[in-house]
Amino acid sequence: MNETKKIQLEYSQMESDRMRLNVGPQHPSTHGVLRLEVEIDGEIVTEVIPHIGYLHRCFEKHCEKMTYPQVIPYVDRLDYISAMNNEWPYVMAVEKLLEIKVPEKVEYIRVIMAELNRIANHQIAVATFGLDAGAFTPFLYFFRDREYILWIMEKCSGARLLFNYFWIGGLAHDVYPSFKQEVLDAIKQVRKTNAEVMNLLIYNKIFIDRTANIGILPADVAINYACSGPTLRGSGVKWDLRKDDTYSIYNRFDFNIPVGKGEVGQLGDCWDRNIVRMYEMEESCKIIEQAVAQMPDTGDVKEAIPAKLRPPKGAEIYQRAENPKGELGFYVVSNGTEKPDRIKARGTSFVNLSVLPVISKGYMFADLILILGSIDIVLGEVDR
Amino acid sequence: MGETNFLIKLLGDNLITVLLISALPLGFLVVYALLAILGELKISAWMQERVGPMRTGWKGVLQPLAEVIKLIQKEDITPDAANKPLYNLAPYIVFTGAYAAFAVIPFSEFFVPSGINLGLFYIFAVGSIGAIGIVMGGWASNNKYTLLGAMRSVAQLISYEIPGAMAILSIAVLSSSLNMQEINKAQTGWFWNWFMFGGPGSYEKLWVIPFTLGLTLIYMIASLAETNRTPFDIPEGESELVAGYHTEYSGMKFAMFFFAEYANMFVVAAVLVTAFMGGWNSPFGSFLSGPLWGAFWFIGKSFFVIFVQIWLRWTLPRLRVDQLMYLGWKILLPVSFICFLFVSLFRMLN
Amino acid sequence: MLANEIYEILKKEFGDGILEFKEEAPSDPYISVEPSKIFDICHTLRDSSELMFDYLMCLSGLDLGESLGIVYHLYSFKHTHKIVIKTTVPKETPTLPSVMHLWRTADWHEREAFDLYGMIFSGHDNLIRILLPYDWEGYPMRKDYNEPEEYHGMRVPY
Amino acid sequence: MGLLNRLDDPFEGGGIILGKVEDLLNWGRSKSDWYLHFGLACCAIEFMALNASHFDFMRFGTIPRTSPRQADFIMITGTVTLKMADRIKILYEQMSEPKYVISIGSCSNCGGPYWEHGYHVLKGIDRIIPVDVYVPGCPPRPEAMEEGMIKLQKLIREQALFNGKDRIEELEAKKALKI
Repeated sequence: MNETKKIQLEYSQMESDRMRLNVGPQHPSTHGVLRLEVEIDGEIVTEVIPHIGYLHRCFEKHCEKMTYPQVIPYVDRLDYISAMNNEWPYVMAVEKLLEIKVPEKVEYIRVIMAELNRIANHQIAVATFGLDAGAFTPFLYFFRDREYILWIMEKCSGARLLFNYFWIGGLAHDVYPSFKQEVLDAIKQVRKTNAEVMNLLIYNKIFIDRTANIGILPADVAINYACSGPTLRGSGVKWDLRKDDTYSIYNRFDFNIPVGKGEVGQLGDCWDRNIVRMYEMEESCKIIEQAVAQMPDTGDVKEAIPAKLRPPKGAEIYQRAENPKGELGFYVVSNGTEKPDRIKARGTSFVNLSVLPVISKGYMFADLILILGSIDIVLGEVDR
Repeated sequence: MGETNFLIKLLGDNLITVLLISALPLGFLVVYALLAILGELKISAWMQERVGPMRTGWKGVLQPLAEVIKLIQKEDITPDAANKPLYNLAPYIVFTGAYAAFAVIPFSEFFVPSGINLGLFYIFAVGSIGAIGIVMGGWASNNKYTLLGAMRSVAQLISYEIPGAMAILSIAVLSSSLNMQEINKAQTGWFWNWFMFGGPGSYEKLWVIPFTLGLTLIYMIASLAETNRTPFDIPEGESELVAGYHTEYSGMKFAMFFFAEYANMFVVAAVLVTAFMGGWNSPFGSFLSGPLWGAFWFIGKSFFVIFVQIWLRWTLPRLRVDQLMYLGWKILLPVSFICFLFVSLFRMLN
Repeated sequence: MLANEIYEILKKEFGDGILEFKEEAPSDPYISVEPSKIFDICHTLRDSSELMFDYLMCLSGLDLGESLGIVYHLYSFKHTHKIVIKTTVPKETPTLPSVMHLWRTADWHEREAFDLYGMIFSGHDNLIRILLPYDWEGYPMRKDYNEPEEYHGMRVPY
Repeated sequence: MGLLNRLDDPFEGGGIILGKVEDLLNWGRSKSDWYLHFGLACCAIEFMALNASHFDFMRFGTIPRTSPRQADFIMITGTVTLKMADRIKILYEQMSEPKYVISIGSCSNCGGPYWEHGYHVLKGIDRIIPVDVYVPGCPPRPEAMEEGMIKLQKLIREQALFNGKDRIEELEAKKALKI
């Protein structure tokens, strides 16, 4: 395989006509409205220039015009696949500014919801990655299971996709009586499908041929580009904010951080990034099981919600949390009124996408699509 | 000429008969294409825990008909920058290539439009016409995606024709004929007389069975590549090339491409059935054999092969273009040569 | 390492380039510095063996009324400590050195700050708009920005 | 080929036979709708869910196409920004007649939550292309999108092809919008 790569590189240095191809913004596999300007030499990609901003919805401007609780729905719409995980760092940031202590029960529900949403996100990530490789059926298996998770969230929050469920100091609603049982049932289904997809897709010979040894991201480059989440862990860096910069109650749970090991190809290739997501789903299941067992039944989820929200003037905080895609941070600056002075969202996908031109050079055009899929971006978060 | 067509026997050798003989496969093709489209929709739905089209007629059986009625009405766009004569001609050439192959396909013992002695050779010859149409359409559209799709398609077709042809050549050696009717007749009897299982013969044929089975597999894989089906659908790989060589086509011209793809699927299935699976012979000796049963078995077996093609499409991911070439030139070709060598040895020693 | 120790190290090395250190709950502790020295300070922060800030978490622009602010949130994998570096530039001449060649991730962050606030990062390879169209006028995140009436023939306000 | 190339110049007269033909043609068009596979924002995720096994959009006879030339209708699923709007106009022009537009979600209907301060958001896709069906919601449930699809099928079935008064008016309205 290395030999092939060498031939590809030698070939790409030959004198020949190059073609500029415009991939997107309307293209089936750019995961939204990303536009890539690609220079190809035959089938070999020699240059990639991402053009973003086709979904720039002025999030930061809106934050300046809204009060603190009003920002939460806009936060949802950043990474719309994992809205619960988005709300959490923002809510935590404002809670820290106001120095609110969140009730125990709320913390547990937040953990369960965030981990469920992490599973839902990884299901979409792996499903669309398979779709990029041409496998359509696993996509539908994952989407079938994702519905079970969405039903739980819908029963709790009233919405299917964008929840507005985490409020500052509490939650919008308490959970319903059969919540714990349904969560455990959903996990059982998730595990069943994961085992099936492992056979059907992940260890499929064609799939390994397609995804191993392409898009290799070395660990030092990943850190220099500030990649995080499965993109960084796929390169073998054992770093997870839930353990390394722990927040909320994650120190009470026992779970592993899966990293890429270069099992079928080189360390840090597309297959490694993908398998990390598969293993992370299992870890999330473990966390949810422990959280469900420890969660107190009584308690008011709204008791700590402040009536008046005015953080001290000049106070500012950068709060980050482990989004399914990586580190999502909110930099909140207060000016003493009920509206924030400035909120900057450090979009995970925005940062992870910036590494694409580096890791996709010298591979084939078909690989470019897979490399993009393996980074798992959401354009709402890239463009904000 | 091989067998006289039964229509000629029935109606005499006149113009009406000739027209009828050429029109019957077309009629069959239309019905078959509609069935195959419906089958593709329904089988994929069934494999993915869906229901598929439901609201067009009973359980959606009229869906392909609606598609055709819609496609006839669609606007026919010719891009400004396209090379108009080539652009307009391409779909018809692709379809002609697929339809011409029907001339030698033996539907039953008594119906083959033209029983020429070089049947298999003819199929491989006209099968390559499609590639010309594809590259014409892809180039004339003046679009980078279609050009890439067309280039890939031609490279793929040429590479996979060789192992496919080697597989068929082995059958020609075994049956000592290129006439498709003769090949079918050589396989009369129970299903172990099929060339897939070494052809007719006694116990000494046992050691050639692995090679003939291998050749069947090789032809199956090569036929998938020739019809641009997953896992070899890179010329129209949706995830990278939008829609491949037919990106710019709309309306009825697109329908022609669509139609030709399904026709090609049937042609390769028919060749596979004829060469390896006994053609119109009943698998159970003389049980259920006869003129009409022959057509039944032939079409039934072909549909089974098409079902396998659809099944694979919805199960496997897609290969990359260099891996496809690697598979074609470095694995399938040597293996097919080895199989051919042993089959020839077997033939020589007997 | 705690924030005030980092401040001591920087103060020793850069003297006047370091303006202020502030640490009061609930805010994150920060060090504010001279804008012209930012590249050298960041270079020290990244490469000195006791600091080793190899991870730029976030780079944000701010509108502070008369001036524009840039905030760097840094993190070290090796020592697991954080620091916030702040600097301000005047609105009329918002120029400061780029840190793109220290942390490649700053490339897009700086382009975004240029796009939304109009800061000029000298030394940046490719300082063009990133989110907004290339022919957009004005810097929308500035507090005094007014929405355009029309863009390419499309009405912008509701 | 392409009977509807000349929708702007329909046949005069008509009658029972043409009426029946019209029914058949409309039936075919309404039951076989290929859509342009085009996701913009949050609604696109719900749209993916609609395509999946639980809701199964292909029940309605729809097939995703990736090329605008082969699509019958386009679903605008999500926020349209000004940078994107130019592209959508081009895409719409590339589609072959007869073509339809379904606007999914508040953002493409009217700007949605970004209506007031969204300096870079187009407040309603109908400012640039004509819309046939609006589906409200932020994001709409998959059931709501199915309802929108049924509405569109009904609309196609009731269209006049040969006496085409309504259609002419519609086309003139399109012309007035200068697209």
